This record gives sequence, structure tokens and C-alpha cells, in this order.
Amino acid sequence: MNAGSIIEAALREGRSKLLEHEAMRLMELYGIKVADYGFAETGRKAREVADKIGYPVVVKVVSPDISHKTDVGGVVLGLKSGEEVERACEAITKNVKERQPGARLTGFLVQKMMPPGVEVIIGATRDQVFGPVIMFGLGGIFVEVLKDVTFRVAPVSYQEAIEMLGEIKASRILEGYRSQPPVDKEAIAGMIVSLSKLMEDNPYIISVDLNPIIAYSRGAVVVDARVIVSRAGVVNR
Amino acid sequence: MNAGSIIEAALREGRSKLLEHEAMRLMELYGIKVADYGFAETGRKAREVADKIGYPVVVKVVSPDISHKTDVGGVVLGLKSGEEVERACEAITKNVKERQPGARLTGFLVQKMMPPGVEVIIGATRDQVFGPVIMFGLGGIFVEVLKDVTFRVAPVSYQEAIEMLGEIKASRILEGYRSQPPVDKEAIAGMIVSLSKLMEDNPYIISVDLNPIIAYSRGAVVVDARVIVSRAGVVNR
Amino acid sequence: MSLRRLFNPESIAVIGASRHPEKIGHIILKNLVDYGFKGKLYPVNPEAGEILGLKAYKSVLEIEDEVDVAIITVPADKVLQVAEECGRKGVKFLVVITSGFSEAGNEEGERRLVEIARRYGMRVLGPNIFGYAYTPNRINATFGPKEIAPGGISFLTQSGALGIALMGWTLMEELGMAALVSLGNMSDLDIVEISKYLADDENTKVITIYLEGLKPGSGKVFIEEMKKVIMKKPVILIKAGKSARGSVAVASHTGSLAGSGKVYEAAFKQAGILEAETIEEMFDWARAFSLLDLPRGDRTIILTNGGGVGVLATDAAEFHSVHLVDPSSTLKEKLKKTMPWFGSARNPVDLTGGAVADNYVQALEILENSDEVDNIIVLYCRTAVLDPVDLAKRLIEARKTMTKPLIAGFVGGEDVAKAIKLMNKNGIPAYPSPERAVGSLAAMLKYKKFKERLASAS
Amino acid sequence: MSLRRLFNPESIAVIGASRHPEKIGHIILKNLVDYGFKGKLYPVNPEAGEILGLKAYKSVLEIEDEVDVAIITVPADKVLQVAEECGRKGVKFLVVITSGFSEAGNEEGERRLVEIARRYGMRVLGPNIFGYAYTPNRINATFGPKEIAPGGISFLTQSGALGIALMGWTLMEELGMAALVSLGNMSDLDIVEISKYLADDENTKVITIYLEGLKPGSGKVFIEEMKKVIMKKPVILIKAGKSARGSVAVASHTGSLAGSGKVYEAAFKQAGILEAETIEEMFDWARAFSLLDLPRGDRTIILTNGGGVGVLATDAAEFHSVHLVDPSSTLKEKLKKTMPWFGSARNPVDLTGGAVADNYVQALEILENSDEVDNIIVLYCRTAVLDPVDLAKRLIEARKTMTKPLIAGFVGGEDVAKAIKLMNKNGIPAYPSPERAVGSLAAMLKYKKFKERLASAS
Ligand SMILES: CC(C)(COP(=O)(O)OP(=O)(O)OC[C@H]1O[C@@H](n2cnc3c(N)ncnc32)[C@H](O)[C@@H]1OP(=O)(O)O)[C@@H](O)C(=O)NCCC(=O)NCCS
Ligand SMILES: CC(C)(COP(=O)(O)OP(=O)(O)OC[C@H]1O[C@@H](n2cnc3c(N)ncnc32)[C@H](O)[C@@H]1OP(=O)(O)O)[C@@H](O)C(=O)NCCC(=O)NCCS
Ligand SMILES: [Ca+2]
Ligand SMILES: [Ca+2]
Repeated sequence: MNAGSIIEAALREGRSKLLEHEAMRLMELYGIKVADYGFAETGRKAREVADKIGYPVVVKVVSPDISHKTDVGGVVLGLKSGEEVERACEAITKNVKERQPGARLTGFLVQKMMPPGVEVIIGATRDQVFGPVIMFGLGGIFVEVLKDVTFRVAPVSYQEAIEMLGEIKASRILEGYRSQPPVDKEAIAGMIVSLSKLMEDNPYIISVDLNPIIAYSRGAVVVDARVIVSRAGVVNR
Repeated sequence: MNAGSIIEAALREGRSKLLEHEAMRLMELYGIKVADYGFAETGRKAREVADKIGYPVVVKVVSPDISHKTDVGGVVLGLKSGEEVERACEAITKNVKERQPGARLTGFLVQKMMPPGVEVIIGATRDQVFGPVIMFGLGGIFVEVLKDVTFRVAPVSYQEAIEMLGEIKASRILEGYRSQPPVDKEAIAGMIVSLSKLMEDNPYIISVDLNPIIAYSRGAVVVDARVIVSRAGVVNR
Repeated sequence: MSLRRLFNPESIAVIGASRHPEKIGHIILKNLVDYGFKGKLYPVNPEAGEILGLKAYKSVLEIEDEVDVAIITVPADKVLQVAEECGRKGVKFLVVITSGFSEAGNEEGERRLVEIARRYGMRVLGPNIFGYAYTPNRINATFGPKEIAPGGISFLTQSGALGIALMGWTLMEELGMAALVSLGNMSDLDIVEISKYLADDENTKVITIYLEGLKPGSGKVFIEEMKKVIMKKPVILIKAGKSARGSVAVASHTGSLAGSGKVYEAAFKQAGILEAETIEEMFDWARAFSLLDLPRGDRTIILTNGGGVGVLATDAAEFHSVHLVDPSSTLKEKLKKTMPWFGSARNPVDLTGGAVADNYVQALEILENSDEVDNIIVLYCRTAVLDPVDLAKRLIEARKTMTKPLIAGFVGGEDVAKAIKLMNKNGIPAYPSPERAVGSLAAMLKYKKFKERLASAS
Repeated sequence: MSLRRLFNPESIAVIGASRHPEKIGHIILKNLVDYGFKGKLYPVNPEAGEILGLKAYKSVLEIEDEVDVAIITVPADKVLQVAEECGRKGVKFLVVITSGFSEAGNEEGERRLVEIARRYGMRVLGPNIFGYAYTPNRINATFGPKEIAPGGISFLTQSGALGIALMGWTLMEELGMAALVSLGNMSDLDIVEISKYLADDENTKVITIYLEGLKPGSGKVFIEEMKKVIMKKPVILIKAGKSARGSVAVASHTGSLAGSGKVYEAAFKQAGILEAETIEEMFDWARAFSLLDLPRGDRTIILTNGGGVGVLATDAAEFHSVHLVDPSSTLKEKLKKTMPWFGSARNPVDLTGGAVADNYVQALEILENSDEVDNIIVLYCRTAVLDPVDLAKRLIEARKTMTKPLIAGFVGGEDVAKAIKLMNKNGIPAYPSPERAVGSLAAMLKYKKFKERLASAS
């Protein structure tokens, strides 16, 4: 499936938010590295997927009706065996039935559990005047509380992407804070450039949040992706 | 031993930095809560102290000659039994002998290992114009990279201390960030007021760093304290 | 001893009054005469019989009458002897212009000067100052420009050169001054004591301070005493030498050590002092405080004849956290009647480029009578249909029956500059840009908060 | 079609030139006449025989000669017909003053206006503008003030009212202007196209823009084209309407952070445009660009006669990251000879309050010849020993043989204001405060960096 058909499918089904595995697939299509994952309709299949990925894994509910997975008990972390995966799928099914009875259950996303690193965020939105705009920041508190982010209008060149990394107030953290080694800036900059291209190629995508991306001394991996689509290029401002 | 005699003893012995258990004792004398601790000359005694405190504990070398304990292998975290404590003391002794051969070994500080919470910093310095000045900030990156701190000239009232907590840019983190409960602001403000008093009472103290203090939804505890003394009220500009 | 007699002397002696028009001792005497000091003036000079038509005395001891203030302009090596004579004479205040004391390493001379003063119960302003002024009594005992516009702003300065330069500048800018004090070495009278006096001075509406550094150990008293001052009068301060480099320059300049900016900032906040970033900002704010009563609330409305300046003011209001009210529909309906159909009754209220003075005055009346609004910012862009001086006159007239703070921001050329001057002379703080008008209101609202916070803390 | 003929027309017709002095069509014609346009001027008015001594034509079609530019000041309902006639006449540019088009909901009228223009190969400035001016050819086709000071600053404005008000203001402030363009609805000619033309205009040294907003979808072209413009000329812009008031809440995380000005800021940075916070700041910077060549490096030295202003400048330099050099001991020794023993040869170089013009000029000469220094900021506080106008004259003289950027910050009253005006007229950007002088140099250094960055990226 190519990018256009993923988006087309969602729009046809009246979904404005891509399912997580669709979002992940979209990123892969643009060379953006995501944590190893697989989609499974059932617990049994989830186990098979997990066996292939390798443990530990995370299982998340996939449903067009659920926007806050954690709130409905739709996410289980740190699963170390196939058995645990199956049990997690059962638990998730039960939780969702209890807490959000009407929600359709499309299946499960099985995802490699990534080791800790530096959390960063790359986002995109579509501005009425400037078109696609790309945002970069550090994860969690830095974006949510300190709003320590920087923007560029697409197309963002690799050089500009590297500049963005140096522009946030907390950029020193990327250089290796305390005992930590410096993160792989090239990898992050590459993701910024790819997301910029994704936004330019696909006018129906109105926003993307890659949050968090976990960055290491070699490489960086998207752990969570949220993609909003609409036929009417909706707009900020 | 009262505050004056702790400081006096250090000055007499030509030490400008209080030993950690002295610093801890000083804080206690001003009602500033510190992680349960005890000083022990030997590994055996350290085990006894640890038994009394309860596990897990941390063991740190105590020496007037060592300023960066971690660098010389002088700190061992997460000890769960008396045996582990004794072994840790042996290891520390060995490390220090290897890495800083001349250093005197006064003994060991055994300290209760505190569960995670929100790390904050309270500091004090003595300004030539204004006298004691108290600083507050969040721990780690927030102080070191973002310099997100606020100052008050002593005496700092409880009301002012509460204001300080609200003044840093990242203050929302104290209100309970994401799933975390709000921290005990009264406890932190109380420490600020007490440190202000400590600085006013003891003119030979030229700076104090309580870093980190771990704050919880109830209470806050000093985990590391650094106190510099001098007969000549040295000064920042 | 209260400083009352320093600012309200019956007699002033100028010791070292010179016959030569270019000398400092001559200029000060001349400024005192020309600016119209109404008390008695005694030039003292052992060699002159008469200076500027006044009888010169050989020594202060020869003066028959009492002497409240002695301005000393003799060279440093003669100051102590002169001070001694002043003491014997019963002089109350020594204003020592002379340089060459602690700022030049002569701590001993300064110590002895203060010692003499103490012995005789005299107080010392200086040494190393350009003098002082107090317009309500027509005192200009400085060697700066003769003319000083009278008004409600008092100004204390640690920089002499800048202080003198600003005397001319305040005059040009229509900034009305009450007291003007060169602080110099602060051997005896210092910022705190003078501020405390001025806090009770009925002619002072606001105190402004150019500060380079406080003396070691004096910070705590500064905070405690200034807290009391700001409960009576707003204090605006500019701290020079906050940069790492700037502080070195300060150290070499006045001999006082600079503080790291952060600590000073904390101290000012604790004391409730408003800290300005630039000289212009300090006097912008002072202008508003000197002309207006404190706002009763923070609900602010902007009245304009141009969308552009309205937007700039809105941006500035957000930046300064000035609360712009959303007018109720009742208020909007009333306002609508003062403008053409394509005007806007939202906030900013846009009377459109066709607005004439009547539109402004009608809108002002509505806003004055509305209980939704506390403060009014009037903006004007030069248009062909409305002469700025005419508008200024109408606003001045309207203001007479108004109780709410009214601040103006006018944009345009020479005639707009004239209108601004006119308003500043007649009780409406007026600025040449919307941003500066908004910034000055913001300072007033901040002061109100500082005061409330300190009141609730005590 | 190049815009050359718009700014260099041989003939201008004013269609709707009125006999009534208060009407816009009359004022524009009068401004053209009074400001001294040297080309041919044709009033068009079907009912007047003669206006301002010029023969009036019943229609543009009656004019025998070619018409390069037609200024249209007839009411909206007559604009299309007039435009049609202009097309048939072969007019090249329509400058449509008239309001009542898209800004008032009449998108259809505007669309048809542009359609007519396209059909005949005409370009349109406006509608809904106050006109345009270009001082090198003595064109003042606005209904603002008659007089415009000539110089190197070009100004494009999206706000009409503010633009007219600023015409008077720039005149008063000695800001020399090249082109002045009211943008209005930008139905055809827009910011980008005009900026591109001015980038190649030999009389324009710097482009300034008051911007309220760009049209939907036009942002990307704006960035790409302005990148090219800034490689030729600096562009300074003020963006009004950045506050959140009125901005719409958005769903996504990134979207909510992207609101209120953040995206515009990013775009300006990408384009290499200098963004100013206030109008005053924009023109402060423009003044420096219009008078000086670009700095060759960032090593800056401050020359002063007062410690206080030196400290304020030092603080400002740190704030703006302007690099203050530490003079070598050789340089310091040379400088020492220009000042008394208690002066300072460190940076700020303090000539002391006793400095006379010779001291300044000698120090300047040393600094001009030193290879340690790129830029010089000269500060002055009004003193009794040095008249500011005298100093200004000597600086202007000295500057003639200098190659390094020289910027002045003078503090004082009326005579200092006069000195500042004099310098601004004679090639030295001068400001009434040390901070503004430093801020303007900082803008030049920032532009230099922007340009280097863009050059290395392409
Ligand atoms: C105070 C100062 C101005 C005096 O300098 P000066 O005018 O050159 O000094 P002179 O020796 O000429 O004395 C001044 C007058 O006092 C007279 N005088 C001398 N001894 C005197 C005495 N005991 N009593 C009264 N007058 C006396 C002198 O005769 C002279 O008058 P004349 O010119 O008519 O002869 C100078 O020492 C000084 O300090 N200058 C710096 C001031 C300054 O910058 N302050 C800080 C500003 S921020
Ligand atoms: C353009 C505008 C000024 C015309 O208004 P006006 O001057 O009241 O209009 P008038 O009807 O009086 O017409 C002006 C002149 O053109 C003449 N005229 C009419 N039709 C004409 C035609 N076809 N050709 C030439 N002249 C004509 C009129 O006779 C009149 O001259 P007169 O006064 O000598 O009789 C007005 O419509 C307008 O748009 N105003 C707003 C302008 C503005 O604010 N722009 C934006 C600034 S940022
Ligand atoms: Ca000075
Ligand atoms: Ca406008």
C-alpha cells in the first residue's frame, strides 16, 4: 500500500485519524524509522507477531473509536513472552468493553519495546498562509510545559533541520547531557526532512505528531505517531 | 553538636567543605528533612547503621580530600542487605585507593535510598551587597541547561518561598505533571525558609547546595547537601 | 535630622563661588539665581567682593544670618577646612560637589569629611556630585542646564555625566521634575534616606533612580526600607552594569562593586520596585505615574482611528499582560453610535480614519460612564480630517471631568509632536507610539499589584 | 513587465483630479505638483477645464501623449469604466486609490478590475491605498503630507492610516526615504513583486515593511523570493497581529503550538528577513542600513565621555550579542594619549567628562587605523565643555575619510537633538540613547549573518 491509498482508505471510511499501524506504515514509506511493529486481529496472531519481532514488546489496542488508549486500559507495556502477550490482549479487550462499551475493536498493534534514550518530538501542521510547517522539540515537559520548540516552513533542507536542533533552548541535551552520549543528530534531522517531504506530497494530511521519538547515540526511532487527515486542507490560525 | 560547633570544627581543621554527614546534621538542626543516614568508620559499622535505617540504602565514601565521589567509585546505590553493604564498603575502599591514592578515608555515609519523585534544588550564596541569597529551581537539566531558577534575598518569608515555587518557568511540573500527583509545596517552601534562617544565623557559611531534594506528594527530602564554609565571608558579585 | 531643610532651605551658601563664568562654583550660583531661588543666597569667596551682583563673604563664618545649606565647590584639599567652618557656623547640610575622594582612592579624606559633619550634626550630600535641584522651591543647585520643567518626577542618579545630560533631555521631553539628586559617593546621605524623604514629599509623585551599584552590606536595609517607600510612592529604577562586562565598567567607574544582575533583580522585586530596561522606558513610566491616579482595575479599552495602530497596541497589551476587556453588547451598541457603519465597537474600538474630535469625545464619555472599563488608551494616526492639536485640546478638555486613567499614543510628524507635548503639559501622558502608551499603563498595573502584595504580606 | 516605469514614469495622469482642495483627487495632484514631479502631469476630470493651473482632460483617452501611470481617484462604481479607458489608451500602471473592493466584500469588482488590467497588459497597485512615492524622481502620488525627506529607505505598508501618519513621522525624524508604497488589497502587485523591484533599485538601500498578513497560500513564494531579495538588500519587517487574541483554537498538538506569530517568525528567519518589535526599532535599524556600508566584522568598540552611558551600552551589547573587543595593550597605549590619566582605554573607551572634540577625533583616527576594530559606537553625554553640535560637525568631518561603520548615541536636550539631526543628515546614524545605537549595529551584524547563511546554503 502506498501513502495515497492509506490516506484514501481512511478518508473513505470517514476516519480523520489514521490507525496507528497505518500511521507507522506511512512513516516507513518515507524512510522514517519506527519501532518494529505488526498488526494482529487476535491475541493469538499478536503472539505470532511478537515472536517475530522479539521480546520485550508493547501491545496497544487499535480502534477507530478510541482516542486515548491509555485511559481505557488499551496499552500494556513490557511483555516478555508470547503468553504474556495473549493475556495482555485479553485484558485489553476486557478493559475496553468495560470502559468504552461501544468502541469497535479493529485489533492490536504489537510493537517492540524500545530502550530508554532522549525523547524528542517532530510535528507538522498545515498553515493557511505557509502550507506545511514542521516543528521540532524535546519530549514531554519541554514541549508541554516549557513550549521549547522551533518551526520551519516546508520544504526543510537537511541544513535547516540541523539548525532547528540547535535552536531550542535545551539543545545542549542533544549534545550528551551528563553521562549520556550525544544523540544521533543526523538521524533526527533526516526525519525532519522526510516529514517535510511527506507533508508536501500529501495535501490531505493536516497534521502529524511523532511523539515521542526515542533518539540514541546511533539512530532514532518513532514510538508513537498520530496522523490527522481531511479532504479540506484544514488550517491553523 | 550545634551548628556553630560543626562549622567551627571544619574551619579549625582547615576544611572549607563540610563532610556530608556534617552537612546533613546541619540541615537537621534547622528542621530540614534529610534522607535517613548514619556515619560509620568501618564496613561492619556501616552494616549496623544500615540495619537500623532499613533497606535499600546507599553508601558513600566520606573523605575531606575527595570532591567528586562518583568519579573515584566512592558511591554505591541500591544495597538491599547487610552483606551487600559490607561488600560495598570494601569495594569503595579499594576504588579510592586505586584512583585517588593519597585521599584520607574518614569513613562511610550510609543513607536511605529514596524512591523517585520530583527533583528540586535549593541553594544559597552570600552576596557582597545583599548578604544571603536563596535560589530555587528544578533539578538536573532545568538548572544546569535551562538556568530556570529564581532568587530571593534572605530573610525569605514562607509567603515569598511559595511565590518562588510559582516563578520558575517549569513551575507547572510542581502541580502534578501528567499522571504524577502535585508535590508538597509547603514542605519545599518550609525548607527555603529554614535555609534562609541557617544562612542568616551562620555567617561563615558561604554557600549551600541542596541538590537534589526529592519532593513527593507528602514531604520532601534532601538527598545530597554541599556546604562551603570560610571565615572570610566570600562573595559572589 | 529630617531632610526637610535640604529641600526647603531659607538660605544657601555657595562656598567656592567663583568670579569666572566657566567655573563650576560660578555656574551653580548663577543657576540658583537664574532659576529663581526665593531664599537668601550667600556666595563665599575670600578674594571676591561681589559675584553676580551678590555680596561675597570671605568665609561662611562671616555670614550674619543662619545658613541651612552650603554648596561646596572648592578643591578637594580645601574641603575639610571649609566643612569645619560650616560646622562651627551651624550649617545643616553640606552639598559637596568636589571630586577626589573615595572614588579616586582618597577614602581617608571622605572619612574625615563625614567625621566633621557628624561632630557638628551636619548631613552630607556627596562628595563627587553635580548638585541637586528641587523645583517647587525653584532650587537649581547644579552645574547642569539652568532650566528644569517642574512636575512630579523625582530623579536620583549615581552617574553624574548621565544625570546632567538627562536634565536637558527631560526638559525637551516635557518631563516635569520635582527633586533631582546627584548621589555621588553617598558618604552620608544615600539612596534609601533620600527616597524615604521623597516618599513623604507632597510634590513628588514618583521616584526614579539610575543605579550602578549599592555598597557592600547595604542591600538588606535597601530592600526593607524601599518596601516602605513604595507603599507611598512608586519607585522606578534602571540598573546599569548587569552584563558581565558592564559590571567591570561600573567597578572602575564609581568604585562600588556591581552585583550580579540576577540578585539585584530579585531584590527589586522583593522591594516592589519597578525595574526598567532603558532610560526612555523609565521616564515613559514615570510620566504616567506623575500625571495619573492609580488605576482602580485592570480592564482596559483601546480607542483608535486606525486599525494598524490598534493591532500594534493589542500585541503590546498581550506582551505586557494588560487585560483588554470585551465590551458587552450594550456598550458596543452605545459605541457604534459614535462611528460610521464600517467602524468597530469591539476592543480596539476603531472610529475609522474619518473620525473627528467629536467622535473621540463622545466615545470617551461613554467609556468614562461604563462600569465595564477601568482604563482608556487613546490612539491617533495623523489624518487629513483631524488636526492632532485640535484633538489634543478636546481630550484635555474632556479629561477634566474624567476619573479614569487616560493615556495617549499619537503617530505622525511635527504637529503630532506638538499635540503630544500639549497633552503631557496638561495631565494626559502621551507617547509617540501605541506600544509605549500600553507599556506605561502596564507599569502602573504592575505597581498596583506590587503594592497589594506587600500590603497583604505585612 | 518590469516595474521600472511605475517608479520612473515620464507621464502621470490623475483620473478623478478634483477641483475641491479637500478631496483626495485634488490633494494627490497637488502633492505631485508641489513635490516637484518633473515628468508630464495630466489631470482628468470631465467637468473641470483646469486644475491647479494644469489643463484638465475629459477622459484619459483625450490625452495626446502617452500615459505611463494613471492614479485613479474616482468612486468605486466608476473605477472599472476608467480602467477600461486606460487600457484602451495604453496606460501601463493603474494606481487605484479607491476603496470599496475586496476589503469591503466586493471581491467581484476587484476581480473584474484585475481582469481588465490583464486584458490590456496593465499592472495594478491597490485598490484601497493612499498612493505611492518615489523621491529620486520627486514623485509624491499620495494624499499624505507633501514633504518627504529623500534617502535610502523604502517602505511598504499594509496599513494606510499608519502609513500616512508615518510619512510625517519619518520627515520629523530625518529618515530619508526612497520609495513609499501603500499596498492595500494587493489585487495584482504585491509585497514580493515590489520588493524584488526595489532590491535592484539603486536608490534603495534597505526595504522596510509593515505587514498585517499574507494571503492564504502565498507564504512559500514569499519565503523563496524574499531570500533572493535579502541577498541584494536588507529587509526589515514588523508583523502586526501576532497576539493570540482572535486566533482560533486547533486540534493537534503541533497545531496549537504553531499559532500566533510562531510560523511567521519561522518564515522570516528562513527568508533572512530582520523582524523588528516596534515601528521605532524598524526605522532605527533602517537608518543605520541606509547610511552605512555593511560591517566587515563584528569586533566593536565603544567611545564615550561618560561612564554611565558606557555601561548602558555595554549591557545592551551583551543583550544583543554584539562582540566588544578587548583592545591590545598597544592599542590601549595609543588611546591613553587621547584622554586624561583618569580616563579608561579599555572598552568602553572613556575619554571622561572633560573630553573635547579633539579627544574624540584623535581616538577615532586611532580606531579607524587599528586592525583590531571593525565597528565604532560613539557616545556622548551633554557636558559644559563640549557643545554637541560642534562635536557632530567634527565627527561628520572625520567620517569622510573613514571606512568603518560609525554609529552615534547622544544624550541630552535640544542642542543634542539638533546634533543628532545633523549627523543623520550627514551620513552618521545617530540615536538619542546608547541602547538604540547598539541595537542598530546589532541588526546590521545579524543581517550579515543571515546573508552569509543563505549564501552558503545555495
Ligand atoms: C570643586 C572643583 C570644581 C573646584 O575646581 P576649581 O573651580 O578649578 O577650583 P578653584 O581653585 O578655582 O576654586 C574655586 C573658587 O573657590 C575659591 N576659593 C578658594 N578657597 C576658598 C575657600 N576656602 N572658601 C571659599 N572659596 C574659596 C577660589 O578662589 C575660586 O574662586 P575664583 O575662581 O573666583 O578665584 C574641582 O575641585 C572638582 O572637584 N571638580 C570636579 C567636580 C565634579 O565633576 N563633580 C562630580 C560631578 S558628577
Ligand atoms: C476615490 C474616492 C476618494 C473618491 O471620492 P470623492 O473624491 O468623494 O469622489 P467624487 O465623486 O467627488 O469624484 C472625485 C472627482 O472625480 C471626478 N470624476 C467623476 N467621474 C470621473 C471620471 N470618469 N473621470 C475622471 N474624473 C471623474 C469628479 O467630478 C470629482 O471631481 P470634482 O470634485 O472636481 O467634481 C473615494 O471613493 C474613496 O475610495 N475614498 C477612500 C480612499 C481611501 O481611503 N483609500 C485607502 C487609503 S489607505
Ligand atoms: Ca558617569
Ligand atoms: Ca489600517
